[in-house]
Amino acid sequence: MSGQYMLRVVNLSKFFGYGFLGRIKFPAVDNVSFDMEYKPKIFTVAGESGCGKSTLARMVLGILEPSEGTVVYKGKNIYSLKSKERRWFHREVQAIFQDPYDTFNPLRKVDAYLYETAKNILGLKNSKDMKEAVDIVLRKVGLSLEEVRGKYPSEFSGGQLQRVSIARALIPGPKLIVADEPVSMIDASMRMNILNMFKELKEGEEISFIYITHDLATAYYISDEIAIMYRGVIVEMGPADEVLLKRYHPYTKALIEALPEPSRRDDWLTKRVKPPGMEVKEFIMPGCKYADICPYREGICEKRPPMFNISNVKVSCWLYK
Amino acid sequence: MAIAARFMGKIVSLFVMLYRRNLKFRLGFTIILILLTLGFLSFFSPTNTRTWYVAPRDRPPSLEYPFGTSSMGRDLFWELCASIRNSLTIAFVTAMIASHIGLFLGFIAGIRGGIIDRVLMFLTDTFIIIPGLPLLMVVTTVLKRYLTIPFLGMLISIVSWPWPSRQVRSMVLSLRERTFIHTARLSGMSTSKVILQELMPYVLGWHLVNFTNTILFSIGTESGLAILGLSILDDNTLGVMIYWALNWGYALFRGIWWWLATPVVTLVLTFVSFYLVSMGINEYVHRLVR
Amino acid sequence: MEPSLIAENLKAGYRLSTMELQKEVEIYVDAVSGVSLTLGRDEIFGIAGESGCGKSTLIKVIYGYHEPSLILRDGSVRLYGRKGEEFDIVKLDRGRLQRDVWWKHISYIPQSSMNILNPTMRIRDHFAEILKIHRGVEKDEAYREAGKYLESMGLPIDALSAFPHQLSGGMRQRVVIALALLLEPSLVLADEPSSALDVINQKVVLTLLREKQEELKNTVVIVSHDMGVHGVLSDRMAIMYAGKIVEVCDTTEIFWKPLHPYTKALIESLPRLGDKSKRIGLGGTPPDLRNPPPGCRFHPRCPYVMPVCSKADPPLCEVRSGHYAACWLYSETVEAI
Amino acid sequence: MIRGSKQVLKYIAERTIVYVATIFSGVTLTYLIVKAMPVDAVENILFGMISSVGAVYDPESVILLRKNLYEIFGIGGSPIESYLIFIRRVFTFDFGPSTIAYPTPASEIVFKRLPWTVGLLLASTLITWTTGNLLGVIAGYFRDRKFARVLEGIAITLYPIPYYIMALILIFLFAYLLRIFPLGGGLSIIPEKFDLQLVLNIIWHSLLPAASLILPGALGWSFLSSRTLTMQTLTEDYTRYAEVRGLPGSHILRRYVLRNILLPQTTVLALSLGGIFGGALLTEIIFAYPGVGSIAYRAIFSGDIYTLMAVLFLSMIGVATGTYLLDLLYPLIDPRVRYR
Repeated sequence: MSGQYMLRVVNLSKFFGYGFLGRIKFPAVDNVSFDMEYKPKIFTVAGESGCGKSTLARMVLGILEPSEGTVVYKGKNIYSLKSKERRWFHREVQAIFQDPYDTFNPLRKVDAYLYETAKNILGLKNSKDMKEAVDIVLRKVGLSLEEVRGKYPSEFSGGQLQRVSIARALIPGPKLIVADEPVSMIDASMRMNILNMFKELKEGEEISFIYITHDLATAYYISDEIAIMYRGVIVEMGPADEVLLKRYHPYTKALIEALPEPSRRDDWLTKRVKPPGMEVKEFIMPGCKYADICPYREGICEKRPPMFNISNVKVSCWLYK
Repeated sequence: MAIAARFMGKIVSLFVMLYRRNLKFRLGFTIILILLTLGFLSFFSPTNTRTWYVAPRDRPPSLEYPFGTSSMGRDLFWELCASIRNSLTIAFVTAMIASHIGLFLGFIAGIRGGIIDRVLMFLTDTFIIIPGLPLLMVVTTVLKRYLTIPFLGMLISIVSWPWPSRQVRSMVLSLRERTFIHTARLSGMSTSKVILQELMPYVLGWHLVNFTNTILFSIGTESGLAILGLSILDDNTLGVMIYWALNWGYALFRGIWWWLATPVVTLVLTFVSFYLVSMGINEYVHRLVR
Repeated sequence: MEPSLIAENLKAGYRLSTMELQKEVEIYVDAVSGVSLTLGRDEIFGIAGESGCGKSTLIKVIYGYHEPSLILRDGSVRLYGRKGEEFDIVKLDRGRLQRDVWWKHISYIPQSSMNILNPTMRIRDHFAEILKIHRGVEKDEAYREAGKYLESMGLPIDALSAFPHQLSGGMRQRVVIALALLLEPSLVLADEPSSALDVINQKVVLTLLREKQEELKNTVVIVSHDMGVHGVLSDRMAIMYAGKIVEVCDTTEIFWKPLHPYTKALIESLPRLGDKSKRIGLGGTPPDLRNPPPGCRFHPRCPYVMPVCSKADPPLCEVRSGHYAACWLYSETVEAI
Repeated sequence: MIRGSKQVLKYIAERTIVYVATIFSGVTLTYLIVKAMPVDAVENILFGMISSVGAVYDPESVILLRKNLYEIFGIGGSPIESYLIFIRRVFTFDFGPSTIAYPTPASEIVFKRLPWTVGLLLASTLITWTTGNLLGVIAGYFRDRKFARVLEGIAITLYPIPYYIMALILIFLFAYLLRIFPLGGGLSIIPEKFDLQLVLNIIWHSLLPAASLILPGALGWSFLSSRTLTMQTLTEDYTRYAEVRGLPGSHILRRYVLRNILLPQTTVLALSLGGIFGGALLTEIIFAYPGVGSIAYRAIFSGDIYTLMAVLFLSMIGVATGTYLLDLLYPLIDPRVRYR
């Protein structure tokens, strides 16, 4: 194993066209770096919609070519893989998407995807082995081949279909699963079943997860490490308990305080919060992206803050220089 | 070939389902069936419809001559059958070539993107601004001697491929962003498999709509050329019938209205029926994509 | 405290035609089946429930806004204005509703979707047209009033002359709320007012709604799937499941002394910051409202299921003062069945 | 100033390049095809002159004449050279002399007939667009009413019929059966002075050709497109929410439905206006209407390449300019695009 990191994301950026007919370039992801060791872990990337977390997830999955920076998986840059190596990469890294009904082609039977994965990535030839492999993973997610055989996506409930999507990802026996908002479309009462499943897969099958979410409560529940993103930049990163409970960065503080927690009703109603500014303007800002509405703003915030270390938490804010 | 068979199977089942449930499609398809039977009958025509003076001239429609006879001494019923057969063949040839070129280029532009997409788009835009009819008028005069029915179909397809290609391209671009394309890639499916298994079910509907619209465009263009005397005048097509009736027989001034009415009414019926079919499929496809 | 709205035994659903096995088939989705609701004055009433429980359908029926496929089968809705006016929403035809009731006495805030406002009309014209049509106020006077009003909503003055797409999601939602409160109606229905917004914008929008409600002392109904939103905002709440109200009580009671098994499971499944203890989600799948299960609709998933549950539908009865639950565990007449 | 004005200039520049390039490639393509015509214009003229009765020419002068003619037509020298000369001429809009009406330059003939075509098409396009849209909106709004269904039925039958077939049907009905309109031509009196009588005569002649263009348009594609657009807009969130705010139907129709349809429909108008210069070729020929179309017809038969190229070039310029102006003006019309 080359180096002690399984996954290394180094200075990753992605620019999108915007403004007058897409002429102005703005960084949806701006110079993001993080690493994951071989030890199975659930690493969460949390932030509001439009902060760039899904774009980051797609770049890590090798679906979206980054404008700058590299994604190195087990020592290999995933954007310069040869076609055979690409099959190896798909065997090691799989994905679960947000909307189960869009993860599967509404016009194709659901089990077709399970067999495709088994055939193309696991290289199983005869249908008996394929059926067996598919049935094993379906049982792991609490389903069986009979329930799934020959059915179209519209014949499942959201929760069931998301389980099939997880099963599909499990077939190649991956080491890393990137889950892009896997439970946001699932009813609150059934989210726990899937989140618990992630925990079991981490411990039982030793699979690492990159969990993308905007819901900090679920993030706290299952993640070991967490990175908070704002306008394309990681503002704070570290162990989940430290980041979510100590909250060093001003944005993390504001985010947690704004969470509608029944237990903090009166405090929530009285405390005032400044509405965020115009999105694009903040994305393009050279310095700290949160400077526009940050209560602790100073002159130095014009320059981009590096990552400072406080105990084992990294914070990108001049307050901690 | 299995894929082609499955492909045809899907189209047949789609037609049967639409026939039962979509009024517009049913109306249009029945008229087309009538036209096809007439076209088929032309193989049993007692006389060669391209020779003159085989029937008494200028007879109004009667039992013996259901559509009457023309000043050229031809029984208009049999001439009409032959004309329908030829016009539909030309249209079919154009549609087969143009809609498939369009499909192919649309897919490449949509999937590849980048430079290829820009080049193909530029090429399509150039062809779109060139006025189709006048250009074809020039081409048909130039190649007057070599014109045959299928060759004329090919010529018309030169100007009719850009529309389907643009349509397929925008379709592919919107589908490319859908999540199930990523799922397919992550399931190790090759690009060609993604096209066939994932994109084709959606594009098939639109391809049929483009196919019928190209048929409409081709019949319209051929009849336009024929009226100007630029089609294959010694053969039979609906346009050629109008040409002889108008420019040679002066059917209008000499009161032989049935000579002109037969091709014009048939043309109108052809246009309307194919349009109804295309609308029927369009309604189905819209519901599918939503 | 005389009520602002009394709804009785509302039964409504959708008649849809879908493609099943290549055949066109008519089906009826029983979205709201026998719901009764009484709203007081000067309170924020929350309606909670998961997707498909009928909460959006319920407030559309209360508002009297029937989309093409929505059919009201039974039940009555009586609305009481601020000065004692009374309207029978179900009986009034669309014309009367539009002229005399809508926006004057009752208003509706739809889900914060991208194009709620007219894309080719500036924000101030949205206000001007309401003031002109409902109050006959002329354009420039209406612009001034709109400006004053938006200021009180914490929106920059140049937002007035902006087009909707130039505003951020949070700003657009605040404009929609301002529009809904413009004529100071006695009842405001808000359907997931902040679900598409980020947490910070959500707080801005919801605290604003609370402030305006306290100012006008009217009744605001908040429909949301997010229990947290109800926890911080609603005074009283109703929990809905599969087209029925299963529990009604003060919000504080819901989180600490829930009665109905579904509410209990829902509260227990909510993750909380600072508490990593294992949580278990609800088993099974929500019922298919095309042919709902007999008796209590939660019985296939209910841990306390009894024989009677699958036979008869439990009535909503007052277990504690102000705390109602529709479950055979709490109903005295269980022995009779 | 619009944010990023540098970007705006870059955008305009790019659009202009595409505009010129498209015309250039269009012209080149047509030139290649037209060049393939076997008819050699110069031989035609020479033959015409020599065989005219009583003319006697000595051989040298004929050879000299041929060389000059080649010179004038710019077809001497290698194909590349003649192509470059041709292109230089095209952009100075001098297409060289027309072979039929020999000394008079091709562009002059075309310009003489242009007002006829533009007049006819401008009027019919505008009428088509307005009536089509109005009927479409009304039929879309009152969708279930009987008259809306009838209109839809008519539109479905008229839409697919090409305008020149419609021309035949109209001639048959009005000029032949009812005889209230002339069978063709542009004028039936000798134009001495420009008076009311002359204008009336022109209109009387152009009514039938115009009708053949308007009917399939106004009751066909323009009606159908605006009707579909109306129905789509009626299901949009902002229209529904307007109803919910208790706004009356008429107000919604005017401020919400019509306003939001106008933008896409102006695009359609701009594109169809672009097509004016191309002229409704066949209608002019069938009605023997003295427009640009009938010249093109005659040019093709007589091998008068240069007049033909002039007409083709004109219509290409029209369409390309239509799209070009639209690309530039559209962001100004549609607020959404302007300040993204």
